[in-house]
Amino acid sequence: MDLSSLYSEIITEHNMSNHNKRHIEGADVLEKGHNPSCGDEIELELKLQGDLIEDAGYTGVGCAISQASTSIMIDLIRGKTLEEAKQLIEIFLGMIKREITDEQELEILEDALALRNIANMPSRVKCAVLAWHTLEETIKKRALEDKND
Amino acid sequence: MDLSSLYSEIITEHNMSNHNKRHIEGADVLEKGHNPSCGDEIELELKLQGDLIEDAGYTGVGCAISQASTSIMIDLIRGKTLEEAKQLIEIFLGMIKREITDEQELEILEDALALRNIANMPSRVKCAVLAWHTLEETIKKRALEDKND
Amino acid sequence: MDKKIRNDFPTLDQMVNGCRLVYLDSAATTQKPLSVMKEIEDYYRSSNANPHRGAYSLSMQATQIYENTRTIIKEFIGAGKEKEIVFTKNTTEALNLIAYSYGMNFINKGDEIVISIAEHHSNLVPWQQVAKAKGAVLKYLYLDEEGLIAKEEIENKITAKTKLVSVTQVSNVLGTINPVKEIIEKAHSVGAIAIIDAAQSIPHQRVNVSELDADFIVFSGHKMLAPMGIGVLYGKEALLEKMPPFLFGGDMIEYVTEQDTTYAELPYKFEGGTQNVGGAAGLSAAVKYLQEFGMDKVQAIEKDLVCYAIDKLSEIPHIILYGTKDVEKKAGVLSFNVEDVHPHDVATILDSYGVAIRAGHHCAEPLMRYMKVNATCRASFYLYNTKEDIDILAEALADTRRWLGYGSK
Amino acid sequence: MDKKIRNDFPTLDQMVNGCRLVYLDSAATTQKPLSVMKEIEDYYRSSNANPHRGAYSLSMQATQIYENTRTIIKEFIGAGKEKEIVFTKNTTEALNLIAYSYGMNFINKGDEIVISIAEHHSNLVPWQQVAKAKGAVLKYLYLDEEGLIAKEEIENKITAKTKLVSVTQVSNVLGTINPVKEIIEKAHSVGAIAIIDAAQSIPHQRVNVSELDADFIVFSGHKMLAPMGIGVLYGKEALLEKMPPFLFGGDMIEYVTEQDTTYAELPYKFEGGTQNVGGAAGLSAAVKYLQEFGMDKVQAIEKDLVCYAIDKLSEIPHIILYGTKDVEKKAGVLSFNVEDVHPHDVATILDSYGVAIRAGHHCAEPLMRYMKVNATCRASFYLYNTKEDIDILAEALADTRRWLGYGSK
Ligand SMILES: Cc1ncc(COP(=O)(O)O)c(C=O)c1O
Ligand SMILES: Cc1ncc(COP(=O)(O)O)c(C=O)c1O
Repeated sequence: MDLSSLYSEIITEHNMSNHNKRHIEGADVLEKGHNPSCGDEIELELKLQGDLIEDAGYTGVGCAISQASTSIMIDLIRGKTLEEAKQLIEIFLGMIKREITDEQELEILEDALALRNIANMPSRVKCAVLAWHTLEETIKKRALEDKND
Repeated sequence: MDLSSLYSEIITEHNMSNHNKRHIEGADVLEKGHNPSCGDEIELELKLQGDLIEDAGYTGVGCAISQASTSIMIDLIRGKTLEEAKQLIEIFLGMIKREITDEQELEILEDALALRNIANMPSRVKCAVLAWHTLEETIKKRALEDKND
Repeated sequence: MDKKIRNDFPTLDQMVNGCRLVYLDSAATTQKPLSVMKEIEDYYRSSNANPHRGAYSLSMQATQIYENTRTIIKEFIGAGKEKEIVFTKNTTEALNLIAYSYGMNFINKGDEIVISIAEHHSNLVPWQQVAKAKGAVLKYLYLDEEGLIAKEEIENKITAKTKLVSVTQVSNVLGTINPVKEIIEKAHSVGAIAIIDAAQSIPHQRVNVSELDADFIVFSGHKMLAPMGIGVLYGKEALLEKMPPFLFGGDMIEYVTEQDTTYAELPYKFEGGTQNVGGAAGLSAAVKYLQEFGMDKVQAIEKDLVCYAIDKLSEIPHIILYGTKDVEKKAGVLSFNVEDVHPHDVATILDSYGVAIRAGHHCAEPLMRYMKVNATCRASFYLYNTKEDIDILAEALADTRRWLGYGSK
Repeated sequence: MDKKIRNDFPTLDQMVNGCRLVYLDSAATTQKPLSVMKEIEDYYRSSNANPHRGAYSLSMQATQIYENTRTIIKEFIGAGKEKEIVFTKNTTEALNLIAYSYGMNFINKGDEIVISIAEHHSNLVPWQQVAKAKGAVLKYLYLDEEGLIAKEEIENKITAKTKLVSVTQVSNVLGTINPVKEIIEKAHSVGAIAIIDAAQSIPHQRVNVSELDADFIVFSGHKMLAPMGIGVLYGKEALLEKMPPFLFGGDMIEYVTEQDTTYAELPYKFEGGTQNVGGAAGLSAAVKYLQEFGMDKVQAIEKDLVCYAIDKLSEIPHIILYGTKDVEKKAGVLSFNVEDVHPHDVATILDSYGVAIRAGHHCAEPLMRYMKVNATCRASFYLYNTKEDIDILAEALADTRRWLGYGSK
């Protein structure tokens, strides 16, 4: 394992910069995610306008990988629709599982590409995917609610 | 292990001859002994006159070693006092545990000497001592009863 | 060819009491091939660590070995998901886990539990406990003359009141193969769950849990070439999900506060404490050995041997064979007695010929009582046994009575 | 000399991520000496059989190996009788055995159970279960600043209502040595029983159960050079006698009828199912290794190492050490954090230097919460560790923050 490819500049900067680590005023969605085996815990906050993610932030504790991954994800989904976010999640998880390897398809992930090498570290995969699974959960719930409405 | 020293003539004859395998009319003492791991079960019957073992017999099932050992013991204690029987038990168990090795001291065991080699076969020791432990139990109980009288 | 198999099992290559060891007690525990011993040693030599707990390389390796064994087992028994495979220390623990966690929580007063009279104590005493604690009724499927569970018995005993049925697929005393598929179907038709004790079947024949549709299946590694100290509980996800944990402690929790705990997801919920990774490594090598050997071939060899043994032993005077002689209904386990000679004496005498058989009640006392015997001798076969082994057994058996003074020595 | 010890542990002689392996996670599980691996292999190669059940030579050998290990353990911990030694699969099973068999039967509504806040989940979650099931109260002994249990805490918390006290002798997080003798005395003075979790003490120091007068003592083989899958429960005869069995099945019975069972004598009553004889063989070799090495020397080496480590780590900026620095009150376990770096990242970074430490809650979440940390890093030492190991740890630690962008790399 190459440590510098794991703790790349993108990761360490997202980990240190707390620009997405904040409460979102008037958030419509709060979703907790946790990873009991590591103790990582995050709370995702989304402000929606219809299907559009107007703003997003998170609070919580965790390792650099989970914190950076959360922050990167938030940068990526801000301003996107839930549908677009869903697609990003799929591609991201596909990248981590090595099911998607096509460079062009992955391009859309932007900074999140920095987490690509995590696939080599089974013990840290859970950290990288925590935020993404949490968002996925939220989107699923909303879809269900919409159906029931 | 030498099979012929284990299944010596004394043992096989006691095993086949059922002269002690019988109920004792007017028995004063009935004591069950069992060896769950083997399934050996005997019931010892004693007819006493005071402290004297007037007659003894047994019923039950078990391997040749336990059956022969029981029969040999009964031959040995018939006509002896409980005190003498107690001493015989001690010497017999001492022989099996290899704590008593003095030939002269062991002589008193007569036919029971045939069980000497059982000490080499840990898995069969239990069979050889079953009847003796059962008798020991009886004598202990009687001593207790006498005290309480 | 036989020789080649035996080369894999160094334990068999030894002298006992001056004779070549003839090991005929594989139903109690099997010998281990070199590949299993090597896998255990390799694990301890290069990958040993506490799994699931470390973020360092060794611990990741240990985790991978452990989880990989789970996948191997899943595929070997045709289960659907890894999370349906729980490791235990043996069959006994697996059955107790079900009894404590399912039985004590989902069996109620007046419910009926049905087992067969041929159960091993491990699949019997736990159900007595559940029945007593919950006020349920423990009912038995009895056997016909051949030692088989008849259709009518299944039809009559498994009723609307039945909530749990637990039977062995192969009797460890008689070797009889029970109609478990029919029993499971009948259990399901009345809304009961069905547990299969596969301790004597999975090592010897192809078993597919999905085809059987069993709710739980249990077996022991040590009876299938693997080391002692590792066993398997297969359970359907929906059932395992609704059951509370059994052993509480490290690694089976989600969150612990001073007064409360939430539990990890399947299968970890049921795997409290440090698991036997060395045992899992050995188990994976054992399954690999069996797969490469071929389960069909294992079964064919055993059928061949039991056929031959029945013929051989039938020729010897004063030998009583128990159970069916129809080898289509029988695995490689043979119970017998020698007239006038107690099974323990038979075992001792055979041992002096180097032949290892088991004598006693085989942890199946109710079956013994039902068969009206105190104990039996049992010879059981595995892929490493040969006809020559049975010849030696037969020769020694022919001498047995003489040692005890019957006939001339 | 150090070199000579390390020769016994081939696992340590490997490269991880291009660096020499520095194994500092012995509190999770220890590496195994060659003599232990050899004993396991020897067992499977020449004596493997199901013990207690056979009247043939191999089975007698297996029985002897198994029972001999019991005697070795009895002597190692200074117990009075073989029948007070019960084999389990690990500490977790041993504690659950006590909780199910003693706790569920002898703890009543309103009774108090006292444990410390530093307990491993295995000595905590089972007591939550007992407290909930029986309506008892679970109370905690808290720690002072140094991480120690103060005298007043013992005096105040253990009262006339207390029926059961269970504490760890050495904390697996802080390495602090608890005043178990005082705790046991206090427990007995109020008529409570005292359980000692010795998983982190018996491998590292002389422990004499008779001197301590503990009612139960539990520990795991895998944390003391032995293979995984074997653990020990010591219990006083009078207590074990009055407790019902825990795992029901083969070998733990006296008589079984269709509806009733009577149980075998101690210790067999608690050893249902086929036991891990290979594990027992390995455990006996492990104890022999420790005895020949000398437990005093083990303790001296660890004290030396922990002293050195405290000094070394204190020199590194941004390192927070937890628990007392008084090595008289501390075993070879060191918890710490690197400011701004999550323990998991520390572990990953150290791993790239070949250094294996553990990061997380160490199965002691209530302690983490009490200490107001989410997780810690933990380095733990054993007889095979050296000062050089600690030098490498310290060097790697000094780099850690830079990898995450704090300071210049
Ligand atoms: C203090 C303490 N108690 C109990 C345990 C549980 O031991 P095991 O996982 O071997 O059951 C451990 C180790 O993990 C421990 O450190
Ligand atoms: C049919 C059957 N069930 C259960 C068991 C118990 O297995 P173990 O002793 O490995 O727990 C055995 C073997 O002893 C068996 O033959």
